[in-house]
Amino acid sequence: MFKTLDQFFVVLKHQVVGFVPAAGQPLVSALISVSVIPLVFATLFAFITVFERKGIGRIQNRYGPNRVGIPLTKIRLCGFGQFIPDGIKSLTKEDIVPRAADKVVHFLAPVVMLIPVLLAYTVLPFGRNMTVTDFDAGVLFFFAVGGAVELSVFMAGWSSHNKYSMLGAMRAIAQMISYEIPLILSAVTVIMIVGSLKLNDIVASQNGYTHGLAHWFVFTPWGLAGFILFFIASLAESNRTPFDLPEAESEIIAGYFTEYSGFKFALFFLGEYLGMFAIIGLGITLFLGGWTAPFSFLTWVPSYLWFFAKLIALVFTFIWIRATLPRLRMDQLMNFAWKFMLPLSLVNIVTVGLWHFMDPGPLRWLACSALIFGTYAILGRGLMNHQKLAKRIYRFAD
Amino acid sequence: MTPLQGCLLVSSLLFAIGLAGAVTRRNAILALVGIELMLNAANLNFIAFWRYGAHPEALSGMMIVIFSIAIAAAEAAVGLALIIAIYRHYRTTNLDQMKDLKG
Amino acid sequence: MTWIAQNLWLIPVLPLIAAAIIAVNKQPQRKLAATLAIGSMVLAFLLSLCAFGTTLLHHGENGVFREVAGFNWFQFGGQWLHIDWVLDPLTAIMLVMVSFVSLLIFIFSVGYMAHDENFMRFFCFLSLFAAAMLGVVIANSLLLFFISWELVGLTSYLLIGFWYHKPSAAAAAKKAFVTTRIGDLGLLLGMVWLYAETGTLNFYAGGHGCLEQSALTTMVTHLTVGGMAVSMAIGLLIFLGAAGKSGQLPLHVWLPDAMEGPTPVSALIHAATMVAAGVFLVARVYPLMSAGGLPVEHGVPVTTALTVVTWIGALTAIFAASIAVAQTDIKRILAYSTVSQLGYMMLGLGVGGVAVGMFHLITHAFFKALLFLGSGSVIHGCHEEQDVRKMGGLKKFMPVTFAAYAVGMLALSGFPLFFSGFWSKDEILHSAHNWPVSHLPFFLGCAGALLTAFYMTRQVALVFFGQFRGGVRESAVHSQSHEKNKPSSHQDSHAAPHESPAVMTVPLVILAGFAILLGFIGTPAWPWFDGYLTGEESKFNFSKLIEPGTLGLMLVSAAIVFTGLGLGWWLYGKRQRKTVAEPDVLQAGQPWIYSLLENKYFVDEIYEATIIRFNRWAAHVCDFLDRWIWGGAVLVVSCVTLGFSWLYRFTDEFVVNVGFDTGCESLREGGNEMSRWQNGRVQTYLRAIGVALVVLVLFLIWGRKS
Amino acid sequence: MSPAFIVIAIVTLFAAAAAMSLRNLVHCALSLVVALAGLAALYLALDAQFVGFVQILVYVGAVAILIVFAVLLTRSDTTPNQTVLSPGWGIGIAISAVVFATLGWATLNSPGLPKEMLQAPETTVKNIGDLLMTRYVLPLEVIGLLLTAALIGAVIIAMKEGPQKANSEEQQLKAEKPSSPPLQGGAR
Repeated sequence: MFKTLDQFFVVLKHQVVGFVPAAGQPLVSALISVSVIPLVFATLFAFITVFERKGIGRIQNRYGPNRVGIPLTKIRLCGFGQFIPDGIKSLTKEDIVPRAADKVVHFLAPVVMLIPVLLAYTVLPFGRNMTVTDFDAGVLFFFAVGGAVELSVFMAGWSSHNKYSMLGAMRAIAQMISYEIPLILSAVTVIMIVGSLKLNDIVASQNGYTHGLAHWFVFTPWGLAGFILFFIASLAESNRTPFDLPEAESEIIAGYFTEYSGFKFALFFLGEYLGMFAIIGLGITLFLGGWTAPFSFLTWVPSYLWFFAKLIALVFTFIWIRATLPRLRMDQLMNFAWKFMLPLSLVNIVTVGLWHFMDPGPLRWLACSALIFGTYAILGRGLMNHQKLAKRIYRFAD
Repeated sequence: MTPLQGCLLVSSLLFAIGLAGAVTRRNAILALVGIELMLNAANLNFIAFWRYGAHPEALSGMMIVIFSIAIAAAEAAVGLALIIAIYRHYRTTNLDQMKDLKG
Repeated sequence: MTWIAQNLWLIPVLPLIAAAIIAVNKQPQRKLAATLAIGSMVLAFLLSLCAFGTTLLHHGENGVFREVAGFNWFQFGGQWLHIDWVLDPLTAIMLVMVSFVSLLIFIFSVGYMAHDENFMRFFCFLSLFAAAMLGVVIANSLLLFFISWELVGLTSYLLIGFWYHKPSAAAAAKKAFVTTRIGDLGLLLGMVWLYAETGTLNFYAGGHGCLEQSALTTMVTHLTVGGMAVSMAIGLLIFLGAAGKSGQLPLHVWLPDAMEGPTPVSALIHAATMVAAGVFLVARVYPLMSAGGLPVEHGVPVTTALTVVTWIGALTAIFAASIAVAQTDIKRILAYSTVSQLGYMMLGLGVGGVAVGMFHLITHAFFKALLFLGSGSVIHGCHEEQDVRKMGGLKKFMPVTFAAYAVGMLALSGFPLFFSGFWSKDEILHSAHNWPVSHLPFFLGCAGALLTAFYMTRQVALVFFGQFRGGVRESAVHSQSHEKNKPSSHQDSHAAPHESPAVMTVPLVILAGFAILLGFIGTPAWPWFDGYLTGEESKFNFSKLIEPGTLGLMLVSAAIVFTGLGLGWWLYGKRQRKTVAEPDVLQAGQPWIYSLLENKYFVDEIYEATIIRFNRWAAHVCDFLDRWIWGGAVLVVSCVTLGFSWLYRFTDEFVVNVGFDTGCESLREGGNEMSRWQNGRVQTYLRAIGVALVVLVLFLIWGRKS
Repeated sequence: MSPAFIVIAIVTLFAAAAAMSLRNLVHCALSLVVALAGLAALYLALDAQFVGFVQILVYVGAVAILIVFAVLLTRSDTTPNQTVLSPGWGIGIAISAVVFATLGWATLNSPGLPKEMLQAPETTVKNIGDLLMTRYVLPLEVIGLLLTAALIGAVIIAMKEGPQKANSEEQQLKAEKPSSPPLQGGAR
């Protein structure tokens, strides 16, 4: 019974495809999966926006949105209908394009933002047998299409001829590129262990239990370090606090989409959140065992539920961090990327090599953890020493 | 016309476009872009010959393309850095103005 | 191999190091210099004592104790050149003597040179000299010997010319250097010849050194020009060197002039040690000298070389003694007496063998150093006055000096029984007396002894008795002493002379003690020294002393000495001269003899008239040759060269240059042509590349087709 | 010769032509990106999946950004009002035309070209990696060295020249910071 529940959507899709003639079957199946993904994640996005607002409200000790429920009824699901008026507002808003702007690029930017993000979902395994296309080089594909986001950011910043947008775009690109390196390097550790770029293989290699505990990579020293690195890098990749300089209202007005409004702004917003979900999904797949259950006695729960549970948990962590941590300065951000994350992830790769070649046992654990934590301590101390409590020096652009 | 010849034609046309751009545009960056295009045309050639060649399982063409892509990346980085340095020196990126050796 | 024989080299090296350190230090550090020099000397002296003790320890066991150590210096051709040193009684006794006398003289000169501003230089030279002298003493290879020998010559040159601002001093230094060079030429020749004959320069090398039986026999049997043995020829050559160094007859002229140097130098170098080096050399190569001689009944063989040595020594003794009679400069008198004593030593070597000569050398070293230091003290006390006529009556001014000086004088003139000079000289006379060849040397020696006693009495009488005559010219002397920039020890110019400080008198007293005591190690009754050198036991028997030959001879020489003393006292002591200007007694009596003696037999003038003039003439001839003959030849050659260079220049300017110019011109034009293509425009190059690509492809295609 | 191939080829060529001929440099860069993406698609169509992804990753992700940054740093992102063509551009066009003619002619009637493509070979990432680690390990090392050298060299070259030129303009302030991360992107 749980089996059917687990494979419910797969079976359903097969049924639907079964109706059409054999010629168009691959096309139809592709269409189905391609159309399902935006729907699901758009809904998730809508839900998450309200969730975020309410959660931040709770953390900051105020009410979030708590009025709007289902329209035209008296039901107010403690404000969880809030996304409907928001959506309507943003879709019906007037779309202003500056006169000086480069019209074509200004229009193309949000599209270019959205398409690669949606493409990235095609390789994520949402559940058992629930992957759209399982590329042999899935991880590579993910990162490749992820690279296009920076381009869209640049297009947005440049096309609206506005120095704040330009600066925001510059900052965003610099930040994304800098943090993409630790991101990829920490993913490389998993690839080294699994020996394949195929995401399903990665999940399968984590799908096993000893003493009831799953073989998630996060339960190994290098996996833990890699996961933390990946997590921080994904924070920066998706321009979330504390790395949200490029689009923070108080920094430069709203970064690269200052000149956007209405539908395009909504697209950017959507793109941001979908990108965040995608990266979190990749993180789950790489380190948190994808759709597998943490404990052997919980395997009866349907796999996609596990995936989305982990997804929402991590998103909540993002929100939590956003409500908690202050924002970094630009130079601090860069220093952190190049002087802390990069060396640590490189050391992490070395550690994985060690892990691979030492035979299992407590000694292996001890050596790897010692290596990682030693490096961490040294680098951390170095950064701390680097910026001692001293009078801040203001550097002005000459 | 066999598909291989199609590929080759496309690549040679790409090459010609790149060459034309590199030769005619005044801006140094665009000359660099043209060179990149020529490189990519060569890559396309390699891929095509690997795919239609006698021994696709040897993967040699693919290897060469991977290496050449890496080299192209390095070349682009250094070339653009050079262009920036030259720009700082001459205040221009015009190819026909940066012709004297000492400035 | 005893430890000390291994490390004998330390003895000369210590003063050398001291000299080096003093030389590199910055100038006015008198205390450091004196401490270094004296300290190193003390160490050297202790080591010498240790060596001496070693020889005493091994004395009498299987012949002469002799140990050789050394190292290989460098290799030329097939064979190694050794630097060796030898430890045998001869070396040991010389070592002790040299280091001890030098030590005392160093101490003395601390006081004497106290006010010279070149104090450090002086001590540097002194230490260097001591090092060289000790090197001479320990040398086993003739080469090392020669090196040290030349170093000794150099330091003597430096020290004679120490006050180089005095022209006389500079001239004297030059004279000494040149004259000794003449002798050294002989030595060098002998050395080379010796090497050519025996193939080694080591004296003793366990059986095949050049002084040992095998080499000697070959040299004796091997004949050379005029049918004389090689050994003899080499011996004569080497003796020429020795004569030069220790002022034997033809080459003695430099020694009196050498008194221009500071008195300690005169005492150390020109009385005690360096001049003795010649004697020591002869003693060292004595086996060579005496090789092949037919042995006579007691001891000494007679060979041509030794005969020459004897005659030269005897002549020098009498000759110099006679000159000393008529000198007025206190140091010159001593200098001539030194020459004559050296003559005695040579005589002793010739007739009596090593022991006799060396014995006199040792004793003489002590009492002559004593005398010189005494004269130095006198000069110091009289404010740099050296003329005996301007002194007098110093007995009451400087009693210690007087006592010491008297002892030295008596020892020198050989006062019987109690003074070392008596015994050593007596031994010489004794062995000269029974020299089989001729008796003339004996008589010459006796005459010399007489004269010696006479002039020493004269000197002492003039200097110490009577009353002081120098007061009147005191101020003049004083100013004079100022103008030669050697500040006098007395800024307040009081007339009266004064006793010297303890640092000068104490060495005098010590030396005086030795001058008395040393005699008793070589009396006929107990010839310990002889035995020590020759290596057999010497036993005490008093009967030797009173056997007729010895006793008679002793009586004779005692009589001679007394005669001399009495004569001197009668002529000079009894009635003192009153003024400075008043002529000498002899001068009054025998004017032309006196002038002859006063002018030293005109030897310098003779040399001036003969050798030096010839030299000048030869120089003129060479100058003429150089100026006209060679000069002309060179002129012709240079003219030819000039002509050639003209030719070359012509071709260069009008043939080569033109060609090159045209070539370069065309090159430049070609460059211009090319540079129109090389115009820095990248895209031009790119186009060229494109064209080249097209051409290449076409070529490939048609190359394939055809 | 599948229709997809033809379409992608045409798009690519047009994008390349645009990249070479547009007046505004940023537009050129963007259309270059399109051209490169099209090339990646061509690779995919030729079953070279890995190379295609690598192409996208390197060119779209890094080189394009690099070029864009260079354009901005050299202040040439505004449309120039005078001509964008260097003198003697006619000759250049002619030469490239001749080149294309030669190559195309050589392509069209060269006899020995294989007619049909064989069965698509098994090209997993795994055996690419095996080859990289076994047969092509030396080139791999050399490439790594080259990339490091290029990275350092680019940083050195693009660095500020020193105090005497530091006061010139405020681009230089930005000149160091963004020019190093894109190089990293390139070196990936």
